[in-house]
Amino acid sequence: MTGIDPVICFFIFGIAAGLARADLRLPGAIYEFVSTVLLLAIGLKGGVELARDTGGMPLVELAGVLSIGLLLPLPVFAIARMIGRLSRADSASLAAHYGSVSVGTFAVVMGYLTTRGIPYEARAPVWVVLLEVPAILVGILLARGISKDVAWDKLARELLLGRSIVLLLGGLAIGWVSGPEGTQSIQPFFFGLFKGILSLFLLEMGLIAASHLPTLRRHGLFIAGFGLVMPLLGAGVGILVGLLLGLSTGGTTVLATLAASASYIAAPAAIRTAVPEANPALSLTASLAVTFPFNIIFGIPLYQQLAVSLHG
Amino acid sequence: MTGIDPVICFFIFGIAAGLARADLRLPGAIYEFVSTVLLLAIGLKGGVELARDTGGMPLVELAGVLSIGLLLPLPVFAIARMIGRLSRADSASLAAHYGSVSVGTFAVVMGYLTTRGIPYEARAPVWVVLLEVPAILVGILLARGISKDVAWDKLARELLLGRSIVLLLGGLAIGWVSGPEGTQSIQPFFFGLFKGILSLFLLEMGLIAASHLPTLRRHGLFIAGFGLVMPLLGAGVGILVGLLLGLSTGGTTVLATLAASASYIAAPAAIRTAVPEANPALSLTASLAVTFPFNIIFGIPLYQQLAVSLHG
Amino acid sequence: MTGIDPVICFFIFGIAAGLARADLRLPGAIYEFVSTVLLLAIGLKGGVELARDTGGMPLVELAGVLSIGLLLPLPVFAIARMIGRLSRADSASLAAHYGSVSVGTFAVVMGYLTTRGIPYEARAPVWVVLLEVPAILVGILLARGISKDVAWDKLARELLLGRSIVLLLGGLAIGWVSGPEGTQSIQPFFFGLFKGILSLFLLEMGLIAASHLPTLRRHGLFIAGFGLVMPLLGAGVGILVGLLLGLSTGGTTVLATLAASASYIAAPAAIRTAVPEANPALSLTASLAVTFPFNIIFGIPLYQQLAVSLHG
Amino acid sequence: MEQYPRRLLTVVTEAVLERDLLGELEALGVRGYTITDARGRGSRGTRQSDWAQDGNIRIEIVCEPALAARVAARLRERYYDHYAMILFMQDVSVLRPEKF
Amino acid sequence: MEQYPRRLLTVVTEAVLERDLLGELEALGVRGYTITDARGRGSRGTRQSDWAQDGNIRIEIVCEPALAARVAARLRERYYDHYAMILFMQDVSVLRPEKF
Amino acid sequence: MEQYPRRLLTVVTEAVLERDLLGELEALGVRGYTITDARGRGSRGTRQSDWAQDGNIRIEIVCEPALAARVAARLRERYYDHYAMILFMQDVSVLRPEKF
Ligand SMILES: Nc1ncnc2c1ncn2[C@@H]1O[C@H](COP(=O)(O)O)[C@@H](O)[C@H]1O
Ligand SMILES: Nc1ncnc2c1ncn2[C@@H]1O[C@H](COP(=O)(O)O)[C@@H](O)[C@H]1O
Ligand SMILES: Nc1ncnc2c1ncn2[C@@H]1O[C@H](COP(=O)(O)O)[C@@H](O)[C@H]1O
Ligand code: NA
Ligand code: NA
Ligand code: NA
Repeated sequence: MTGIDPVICFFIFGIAAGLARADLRLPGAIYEFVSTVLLLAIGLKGGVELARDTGGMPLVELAGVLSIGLLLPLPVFAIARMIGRLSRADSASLAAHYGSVSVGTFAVVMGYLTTRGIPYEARAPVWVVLLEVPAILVGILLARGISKDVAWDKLARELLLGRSIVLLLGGLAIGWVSGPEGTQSIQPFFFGLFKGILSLFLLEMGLIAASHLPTLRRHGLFIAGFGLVMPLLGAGVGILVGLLLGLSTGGTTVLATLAASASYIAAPAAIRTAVPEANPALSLTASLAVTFPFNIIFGIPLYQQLAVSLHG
Repeated sequence: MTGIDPVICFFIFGIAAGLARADLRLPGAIYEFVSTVLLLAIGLKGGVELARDTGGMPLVELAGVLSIGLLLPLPVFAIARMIGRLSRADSASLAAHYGSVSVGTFAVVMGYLTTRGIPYEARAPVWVVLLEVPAILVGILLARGISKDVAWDKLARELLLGRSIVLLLGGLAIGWVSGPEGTQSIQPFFFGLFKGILSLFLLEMGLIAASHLPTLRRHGLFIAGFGLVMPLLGAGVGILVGLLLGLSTGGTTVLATLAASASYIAAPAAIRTAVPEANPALSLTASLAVTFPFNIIFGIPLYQQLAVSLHG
Repeated sequence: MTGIDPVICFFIFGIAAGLARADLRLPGAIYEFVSTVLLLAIGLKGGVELARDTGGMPLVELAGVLSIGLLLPLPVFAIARMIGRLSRADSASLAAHYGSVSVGTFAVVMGYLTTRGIPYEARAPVWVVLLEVPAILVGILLARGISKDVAWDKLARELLLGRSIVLLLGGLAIGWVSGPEGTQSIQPFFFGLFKGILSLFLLEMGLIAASHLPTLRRHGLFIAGFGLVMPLLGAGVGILVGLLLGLSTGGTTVLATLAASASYIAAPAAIRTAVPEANPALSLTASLAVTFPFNIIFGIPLYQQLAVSLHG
Repeated sequence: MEQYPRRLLTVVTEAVLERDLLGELEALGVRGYTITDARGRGSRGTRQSDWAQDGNIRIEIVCEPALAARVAARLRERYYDHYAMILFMQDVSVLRPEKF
Repeated sequence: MEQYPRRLLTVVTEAVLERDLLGELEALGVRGYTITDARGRGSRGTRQSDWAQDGNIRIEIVCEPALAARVAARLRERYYDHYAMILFMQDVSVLRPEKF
Repeated sequence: MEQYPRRLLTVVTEAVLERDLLGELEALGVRGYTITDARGRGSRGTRQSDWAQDGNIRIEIVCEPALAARVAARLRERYYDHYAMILFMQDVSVLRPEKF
């Protein structure tokens, strides 16, 4: 029974409460608080570890990670367009969502590895930063072409100044500058409470995911299948790149999980304004109500097993 | 001086600040945050202890606890109707409030016993769940009769899916499934901060109670007397049932406190829509501005003493 | 590298994110939560220390501290009026802001001294309480004269019942009544998380300060110079009084920092309604966007050095 | 750009009624509404929003005048006696009459 | 169902004025109002609600036209010069004239 | 106290559009607006404000009738097809015509 992580239980609890239409709405401010603390904590943790570390990030790793964000959208788009017979806009939107990443999923895989004492590269939060934006730009490109209608520079600027990137980078910088001793006084808050705060976050995500499940029924089987198959494709790509880059088993698991994850905050907001004709319910339901639960419950252990056996 | 629990001081501070009309309004989102964490923590703690335990809850205990919720409203109703000469609706409303329970009071008695190292039955949060709803239904029955106007099934469903029950049960389930080791990573948040969070909660309750005190003046002495006598009646019943069920001294104290406590969240909301002609200020003032303070400041130590001496 | 305190980094991060117009607004409820916890924690800490202590506060110290609040506004007013050539209302407003204090700055100097193990008088939070209001009344007096238009008693009452004073005094009282052992159960929350919560607070203050920086450009060099010179004047006065009162080096640093700090909550609100013709952007920008950053980044270490060398 | 006349019905009432009221509106055929959280004061005293329990909501409904009158009548009949509630109506112009 | 004409006065102004304004309204004989938190922009710049200090409130008052005019005149006289504030008025219909 | 006629345009739409819409308004010459957070229901389903992502905003603009019509036309053209959005207009009286 020790196998069931309580944070996952909180997510399942949130889904159940949401589906039962329990009176359990949490005000938006709680979501903001909890997610802000999580993002800062993830960044800080990475930064503190980097301060211990001496080596930087090899350029080839930068290229490898970026290439996932730039290329993964293409097969996603093709599958949505050809097999799903979705409109160009909807396919591009899905490409953006699945090429990008979910920081919530990252927090869960971090917790998963830490609990089991499996080490991973300290710079992993940098991968999140690298992976969040490119796929969204590629998705918009797939929808619009190299159109002059799109204010690309403004768009890129807004994306790079999005909440999650800024909080992650801020945390990383502070952790790196202050180092392990400097941050000691703030560790009880940011590190000691991490899993507790993550529990609340996942409870909220469960409630939100549940509120998007009814859309699933409306959009039929394709979106469910899509939301289950795409993470496998992404994880495969992530593991491949991880092995090629010579990452640790833990790091390969993280990269696989990131590639498998789909954005449900940055991508929806950007696509909503840049590709308004795409149906937002479609991609959000797939990423939030199918792929997110799948990844944190079944995906992560699976990807870790794969990483271990392929690492051989 | 070590006798004065700081969490009680926070409550008194809140009352004082409220009465002085200090500029100390706390936004609703803070209340939601704090009460959500408390409810989850109470549930988790119970669940973790239950996971250690081997025995379940005896059926006779279930019946005993339920009977408090079903029967306690009757004398409350009678007293309000006959001695208080209140309308049928108002009497029924008071019966619902005083038959049901206050989770805030439960949190205080939990803290009280834990600080003093007095053990109590791990399943006590289940008693809260059992006691919250029945009295409310009985109260509505007393007001309406077995009327077809009342959508009983919808009502019961909504009550059972209320915030406190769902969070308590969710916490219980997660604590039970994950067990003492599994929850270790979330204990700093939910258990380590418990009394600090409870302090904030009681500060808010003090402010809220103070804002209801002016109504007291308007409704005269009866409501004040009622709010002081009913908890004694409830505590008596609770101690009796606790002794009959063979509960520990701690458990008897808890059950007495629960029976003595009056609902100020679930009951007001339900009665407001099901018995609209009842004056909501009357019952809320009694339960929130009289009984709640009385119980947490004077009642709990008293009930514990009684439990000890009667247990002997 | 251990020299850079992470909490200061959070402030700088907030300023940077704000200036870059990053998508990083935090809901007001978070600010309320974080600042409430900080104020209570500061009060509690003082109260707990006072409970350990046997001596009270000498009357001469009370007079000394009060005199700062009553007299410091005068040179500030004169400088604004004569050198800055500002209107009477604006000068009086600045006098109120700079004569009063900033609790955020106090929290930072507390953390600064604690981290370095430098002791200071336990009753320091009482100084904050003593310093907050008098200067504001003096400022209003400077603007209005002993006018009958001003409802002085109502005004003083409202100021003395302001959020920060009430929370500080409440914390002090609770800490003092409950003492070191009594508060043990709430220390993980209020003391263990202090610096983490302070980090979030400073992140928000950074964002808010950044949003007031554009006004700086509009109001030219005077306000920037004023915002940098006034804290030096205040610190000088604070050190002088500290030495005269025979405070410890740590206590002298605290008093200097308090005198150097400018109010950005109590004073703006009170001046806004009592001296409406004063330009609120002027004084808020000086105190929030110039003096606050200056004090927490450069001022505190400087004042501490001065206190040490003059103490010698 | 042509503008079409419709009626705007605004209701301010106890937050605790939200679920019930929305069911009521749906049953009456209302197809859209907008809700904001509010506080205020009236014949039943001051209602603060600090504690969800005590707050108000403000509901706006744009619709045909006849429907607005029907909704108003229903609310008056069912809720006026026992709940803090006010409602008022105004004429408004809309661009897409088929929506309301 | 008869409807009676009244006046709706809407005021948007600095949140910091709330306490004072409510006192003012009471003194003028206003018996009810509704408040929502707001943000916005006008001649005195942008006002955000992130920091309570900087936010706006939006007050609605339904009353007799004469009282609405009196309130508007008082607010103009006392607050217009120094505070971010706008106000506007509309005709509305109500069901229970005795309430307003 | 003289009152001057103006037009009040109210827009309820997706919170995610806030930044874009405010740019749009500025470009069209709107000098003031008031925003409140809202939730609601319409032809594009229910929109809750629990998750910022999903909420609505309610924008009020008091201005000359011609400008109100221009803003409405622009919003209709650019946003109606793809976004949850409604708008309606009313006549209002203001005291200081130069402000609007
Ligand atoms: N004259 C009024 N103008 C604006 N809002 C009002 C007025 N009267 C009452 N309200 C609002 O409606 C709610 C219920 O009113 P009542 O039923 O009179 O207590 C109050 O809490 C206010 O928010
Ligand atoms: N034309 C307008 N339409 C709607 N709201 C406005 C308008 N002008 C100003 N406001 C609101 O009124 C507040 C004060 O306006 P002002 O005094 O012009 O700065 C602003 O912060 C806005 O919320
Ligand atoms: N008839 C209506 N009355 C009031 N508000 C409405 C109405 N219809 C829609 N709304 C609001 O406008 C938003 C967008 O509407 P829609 O584009 O129809 O989904 C909804 O979420 C509601 O907040
Ligand atoms: Na991905
Ligand atoms: Na009870
Ligand atoms: Na000062």
